[in-house]
Amino acid sequence: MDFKDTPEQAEFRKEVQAWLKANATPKSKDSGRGSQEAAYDKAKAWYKKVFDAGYACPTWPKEYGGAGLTQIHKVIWSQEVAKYDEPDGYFVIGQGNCGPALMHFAAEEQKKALLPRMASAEDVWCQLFSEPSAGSDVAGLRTKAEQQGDKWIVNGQKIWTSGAQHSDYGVILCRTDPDVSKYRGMTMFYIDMKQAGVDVQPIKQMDGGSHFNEVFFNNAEIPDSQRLGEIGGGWGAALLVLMNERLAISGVQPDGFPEFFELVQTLEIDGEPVVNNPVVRDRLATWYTQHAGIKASTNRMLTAVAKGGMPGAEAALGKLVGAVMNQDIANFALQLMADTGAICDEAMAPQKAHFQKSVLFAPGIRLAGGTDEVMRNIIAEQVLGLPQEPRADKGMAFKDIPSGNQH
Amino acid sequence: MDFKDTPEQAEFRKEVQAWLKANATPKSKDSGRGSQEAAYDKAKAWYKKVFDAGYACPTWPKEYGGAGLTQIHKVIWSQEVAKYDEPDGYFVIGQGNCGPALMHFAAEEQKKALLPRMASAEDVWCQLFSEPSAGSDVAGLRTKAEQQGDKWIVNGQKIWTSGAQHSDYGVILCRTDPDVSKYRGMTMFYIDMKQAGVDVQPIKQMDGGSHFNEVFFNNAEIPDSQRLGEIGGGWGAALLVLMNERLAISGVQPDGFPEFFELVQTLEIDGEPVVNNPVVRDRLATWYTQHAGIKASTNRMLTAVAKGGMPGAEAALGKLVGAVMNQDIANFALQLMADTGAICDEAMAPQKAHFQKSVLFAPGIRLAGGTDEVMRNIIAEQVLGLPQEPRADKGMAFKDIPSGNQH
Amino acid sequence: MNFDFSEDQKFIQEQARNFLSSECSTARVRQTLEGEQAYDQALWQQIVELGWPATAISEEHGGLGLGYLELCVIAEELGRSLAPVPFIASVYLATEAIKLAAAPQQQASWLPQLACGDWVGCLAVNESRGALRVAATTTSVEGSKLSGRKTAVLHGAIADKAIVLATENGTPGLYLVDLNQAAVSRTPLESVDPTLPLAELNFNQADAEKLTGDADTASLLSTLFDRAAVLLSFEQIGGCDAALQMGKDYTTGRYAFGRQVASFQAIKHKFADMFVATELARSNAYYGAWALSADDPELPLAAATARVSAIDAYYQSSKENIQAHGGMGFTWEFDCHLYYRRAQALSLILGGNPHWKELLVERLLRIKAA
Amino acid sequence: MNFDFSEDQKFIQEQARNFLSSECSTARVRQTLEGEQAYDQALWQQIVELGWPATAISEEHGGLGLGYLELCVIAEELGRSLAPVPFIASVYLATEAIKLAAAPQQQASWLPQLACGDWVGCLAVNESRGALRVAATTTSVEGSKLSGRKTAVLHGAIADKAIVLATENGTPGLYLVDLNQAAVSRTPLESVDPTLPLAELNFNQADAEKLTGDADTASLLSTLFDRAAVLLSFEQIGGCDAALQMGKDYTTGRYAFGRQVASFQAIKHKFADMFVATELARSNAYYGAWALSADDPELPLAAATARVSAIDAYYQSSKENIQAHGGMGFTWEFDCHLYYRRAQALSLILGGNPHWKELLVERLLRIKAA
Repeated sequence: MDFKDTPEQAEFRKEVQAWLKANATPKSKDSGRGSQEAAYDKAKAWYKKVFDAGYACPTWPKEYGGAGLTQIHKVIWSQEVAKYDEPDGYFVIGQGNCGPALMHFAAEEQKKALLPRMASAEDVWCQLFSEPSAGSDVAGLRTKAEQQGDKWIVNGQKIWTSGAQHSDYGVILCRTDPDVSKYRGMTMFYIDMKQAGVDVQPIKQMDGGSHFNEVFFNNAEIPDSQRLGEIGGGWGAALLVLMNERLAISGVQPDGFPEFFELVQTLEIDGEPVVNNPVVRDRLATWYTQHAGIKASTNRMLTAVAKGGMPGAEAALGKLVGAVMNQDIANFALQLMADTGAICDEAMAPQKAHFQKSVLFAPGIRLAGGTDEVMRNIIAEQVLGLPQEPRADKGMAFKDIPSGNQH
Repeated sequence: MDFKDTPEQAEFRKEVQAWLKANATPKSKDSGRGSQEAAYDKAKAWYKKVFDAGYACPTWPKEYGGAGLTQIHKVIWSQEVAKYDEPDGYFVIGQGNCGPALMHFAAEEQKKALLPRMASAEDVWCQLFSEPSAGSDVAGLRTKAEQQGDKWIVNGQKIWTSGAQHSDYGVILCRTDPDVSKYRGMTMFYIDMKQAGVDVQPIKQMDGGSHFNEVFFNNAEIPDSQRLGEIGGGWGAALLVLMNERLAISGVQPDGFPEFFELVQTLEIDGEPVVNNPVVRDRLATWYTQHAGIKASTNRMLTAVAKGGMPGAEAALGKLVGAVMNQDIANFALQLMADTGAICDEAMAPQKAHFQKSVLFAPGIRLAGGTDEVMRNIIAEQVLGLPQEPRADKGMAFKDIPSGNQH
Repeated sequence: MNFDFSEDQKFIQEQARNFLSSECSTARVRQTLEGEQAYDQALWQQIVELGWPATAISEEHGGLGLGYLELCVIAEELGRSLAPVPFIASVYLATEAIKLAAAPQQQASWLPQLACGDWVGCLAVNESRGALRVAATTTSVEGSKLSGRKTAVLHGAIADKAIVLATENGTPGLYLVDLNQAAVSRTPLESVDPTLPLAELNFNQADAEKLTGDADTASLLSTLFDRAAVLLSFEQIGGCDAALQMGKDYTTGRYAFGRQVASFQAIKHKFADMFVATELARSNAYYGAWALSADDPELPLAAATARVSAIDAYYQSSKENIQAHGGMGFTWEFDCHLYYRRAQALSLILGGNPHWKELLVERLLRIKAA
Repeated sequence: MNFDFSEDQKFIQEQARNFLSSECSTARVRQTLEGEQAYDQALWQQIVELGWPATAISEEHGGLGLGYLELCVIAEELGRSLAPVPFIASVYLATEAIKLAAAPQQQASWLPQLACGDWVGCLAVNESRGALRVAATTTSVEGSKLSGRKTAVLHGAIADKAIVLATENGTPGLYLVDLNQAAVSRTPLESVDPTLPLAELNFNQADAEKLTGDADTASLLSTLFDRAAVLLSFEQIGGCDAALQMGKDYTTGRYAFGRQVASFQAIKHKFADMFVATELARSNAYYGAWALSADDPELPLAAATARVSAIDAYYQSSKENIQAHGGMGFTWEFDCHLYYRRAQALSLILGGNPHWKELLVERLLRIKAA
């Protein structure tokens, strides 16, 4: 066990630090949550720079535009870039979810053609799984793809698609056979998002922002050559993608602690920093143990992956714990400010109103990428091996499954 | 809305106060949790005195040995007697659960004969529902009663029977038809506990005490005249009993707050009462809102009952909230004492080691009379009207229901 | 002993509920949420015509001469319907402040005006972060001219007059200030719940009339906050009920894995916990209502207890209602966030939860000591 | 960077687990629980023969010259098996105290004895309620005679020698005291976990030898507690694992409503939460283990973090394991309470959770300031 760098890792870190110092934008004091849209072009330019320097997708093979390094190198990169005001993990869904899917299922020439452009963020990718009637029950999806000769015709609607408005391609899961049981009737493809028949509509969130989209497919076309895996084999392919997603987010998802730690040291009430309040210290201790625990758990997981293991469902715990504490921290922060806590003006509220914004964004974090409840199911069934619920839709043909008021 | 007595109630309270002053044993400072066994004879003698004075079972009709008063009078009685070191609610299961069942189902001459002796605690009653393989799923019980002419032969085992060792009679739920679905094959009786064929064995609890028993029935006999309700109508009868049980316990169940409030004011660390510690005050506030909320909720419920309503499933909330906070309070109290918190000697630990004993007894309170999880199901289904789980045993004959490793 | 509202009070509540369910749909609340108006003036007018602001004002002062219990049941319905009106600011705070702090002749002239809605009042006391500290007040008065800055003033941008906390020769007092005079500038503040908007008020030598009752300012403010805390707790439990109902309806109609979402234990137990928290808060609110109506010495403890459990219950109910909705709960389109925003706003005015928990303990110990 | 134990360390752990699962069944633990013996002397002898007490003692002092990482994996197995032996008292506390506080020649004579189990040691520092306060020590030494009273001494009733905190001319120090002399009287105390028994020790002019290393007593005690906190956190996560496994096995085999109890979401999510708490605690423990083995400046923070999350995780896991068992979990017959009692005992020694949370925050702020 060694939490410090090996000489080779230390070397790599020095090299990364030097490059960042020369190329990255320093953090500005208390920089609040920026809008994703605004950061987009900046992010693309930044990624191209990173790619040209050879640091993009550190764990990918060189021939696909990666650096051919280990998960540990990726951690080192993330730790260092986090010290700068540059987006890391901005294209995490494409590079974290879609990339591995292509590597696993696409033809060699497709990988050679597509992956480097994905790594450099010249092409942006999104993931098209969730639907209005298929959230926690992803396999309940209804968007159908019908084969016509050597292409597929797609009709239906996807939802909660991050970055769809910017995307060139998307990895999409479609219902290709409604007459077999729901898990057996799906197929995975990648689709050209810029074609006619694909309509992207932003979703206005409860916090007023629009990080997510609805995507409507109206006779959109996919050549069969863009099928990923077997016809009817979509669910297995999707599980692989989701597994990589959990690993990808477990590092980058906010848990609210660093901002809270800054707040309690700077916010003064009665001329005293609130960190001197024992009740605040009590919460601080509990949240720090969770914050530190998530970080160390993620690193243990990466060690396992670096040793050749698969990312396990344990990754779900970082998502579960971080999302809940993030919301409670934001709520507690506002309570400390009392009456003025309700003021959202960036100019007046501490840290550019980070906590006021966070209170309103936090509920989404508990839902996106799998709800708290889904995370607990995953841990219970996939990690602890506990029995599934008796399945009401077991063995039914998809078209016969009760679906209530779905819209 | 009036939280104070009406003149008539104030009159009754004065009368009760006077009688108690003359007849009841005053509380001794920090009296710890006594053993139920030891208190038993004292309790019987005390109840006889209460009965002779006309205060026993205040809400029962006079002809059945009650005082013919309202739930509110019962509350007044409980409030006043609680100031003395006398057991109240000691025979709560007999008087609270079995009594109403008799009143509802027994023949008039049986009521006249049995209820007054129950009210005076000359006869002690217990309730025989739970079984080793039928806990949360009470209706899964297997103790069978087979009809032979005008009597029933009982074989099987009950468990978690409070006071069975002292009981003269018990209200028992038996399987009388294993070939119909589980809810339709049960019948309720009352049984003579002193007969041969009834064997009571105390259960040693994790805290070392023995408040509960296992009861074994080996060809025990019940005359058909002691049947309560229709053959096969046992489940409906049982629900009525359980409804009354929740009302009965929701008043008397400990939530740990009063003892904790005493502790924080008397326990000194560094020569300072721990109540000056803001972290303690933070917990104290939260637990007080729950403690006060349970008390006020119970009183609201009693008001509804006094106005002629049925005790609703809302009663489950007092049990749920009180049991959980009782355990967390005990744990927190030990944490405050730090190293010495593990010392259980009555002579050394505060309040005669109340919290050390409570830590070890608390888990039982979360289980007895319905687990936390059962309470949440009751609230979700019976109060909020949410749909039941899909039932794996639906429509099956009882004998065909999967039962795993039951013993 | 009777731990329930009377039939008359329940009738008033039913009337209020019926009126608001037809006149104050969430669609209408959204007109204010989305900034089409600073508050719902038309609804406020209807509410004035129904006489709700006059509920707890004596008949001699042109009120209905009903009591606080009647005001509590109305509060529950205003909370349930998220009514975007200055009821808290003008009724619970300004009107009650005048009842507590104004001299008889002042009450005689102002209360009738408030009873018939001649003007909308608000309370301007906070100057800095954290709960109010009377001693730290810097706003001051000299020769009936008031100067200073107040922040987080509820409905301060649209009220006609404010009750302002200020010191004169070092002694704190309350002053009635007309907000439509040139010496007053107001800045609306972006608020977590735009339907309960806050404002910053700047006073520069503004004409002010001292409330010249003889109660001590610090202690009357404490009583004022206790009264408001009880009334707010009813608005909060009304909101809890609405959020729980919304979650139940949606998950009962929605299916996943071939069954109703509401049939999953994770969801059922979530709702059970919401119900439990709400029921405890409701019972504590009832106790507070009684102590308020009876002006019982237990009011301070009862008010703090009602407030702390109502804050906890509404936070839990509003956030878990979002959670039970899944992704749709996070959309602007669904109403879940209206309750969540309201829960935040109601929990923060009068000082947040940690402040009231500390008050609760102080008061609990004081009673024990007594 | 490598956030895992080495293959060698995992092998040691596997050996330890195999040995304990065959030699330390819960049936055997119950012999101590039920008072047939004050501790499991036979098991302790086997453990001594396996050299576990010598793990972190250098070879020059007759130890195995392995490190703290090896001791951590052994600790996890001792916690998993609830071994009723004085390993904490003699190894984590007495031995480490000597390594920190004794002079070279004292270490040279005592450590070999501890390495081969010649005597069982314990640590006697607490005198009153609450976490240890060195400054409040009243036990004192004059002319190498020690007098005073110590309480809550882990395994104090059966240990041969104690490391005692006492003051001499007002300066605190640690003293080695033979407990089998007439000037020492010991009273076993009824303890929440009889398999980790406590005792009161009374010293009346007892012969005592000062530990004459040059470290400051208060700061070395702080380091001693940090080391022990990390080692205890491994015993705690071992216990968490065992409790979770027990609950899974029982509810998977038990049926209610015609299906496995473990298939109900309320139970599955309960176990998921137990797993999550345990996994966070494990990761924090690993970090503590590294800081301990590397004698890293982050040890104080890492130790406090590991301890707080291990205390929380074991309380939750042991109590919810009882809950998942239903009524049978509350019986003496079932083993659930063995873990619950152990969770309590392990959380209270070295000062309970609130004490360690405060330490954590102090240290977090100190690092931030640095």
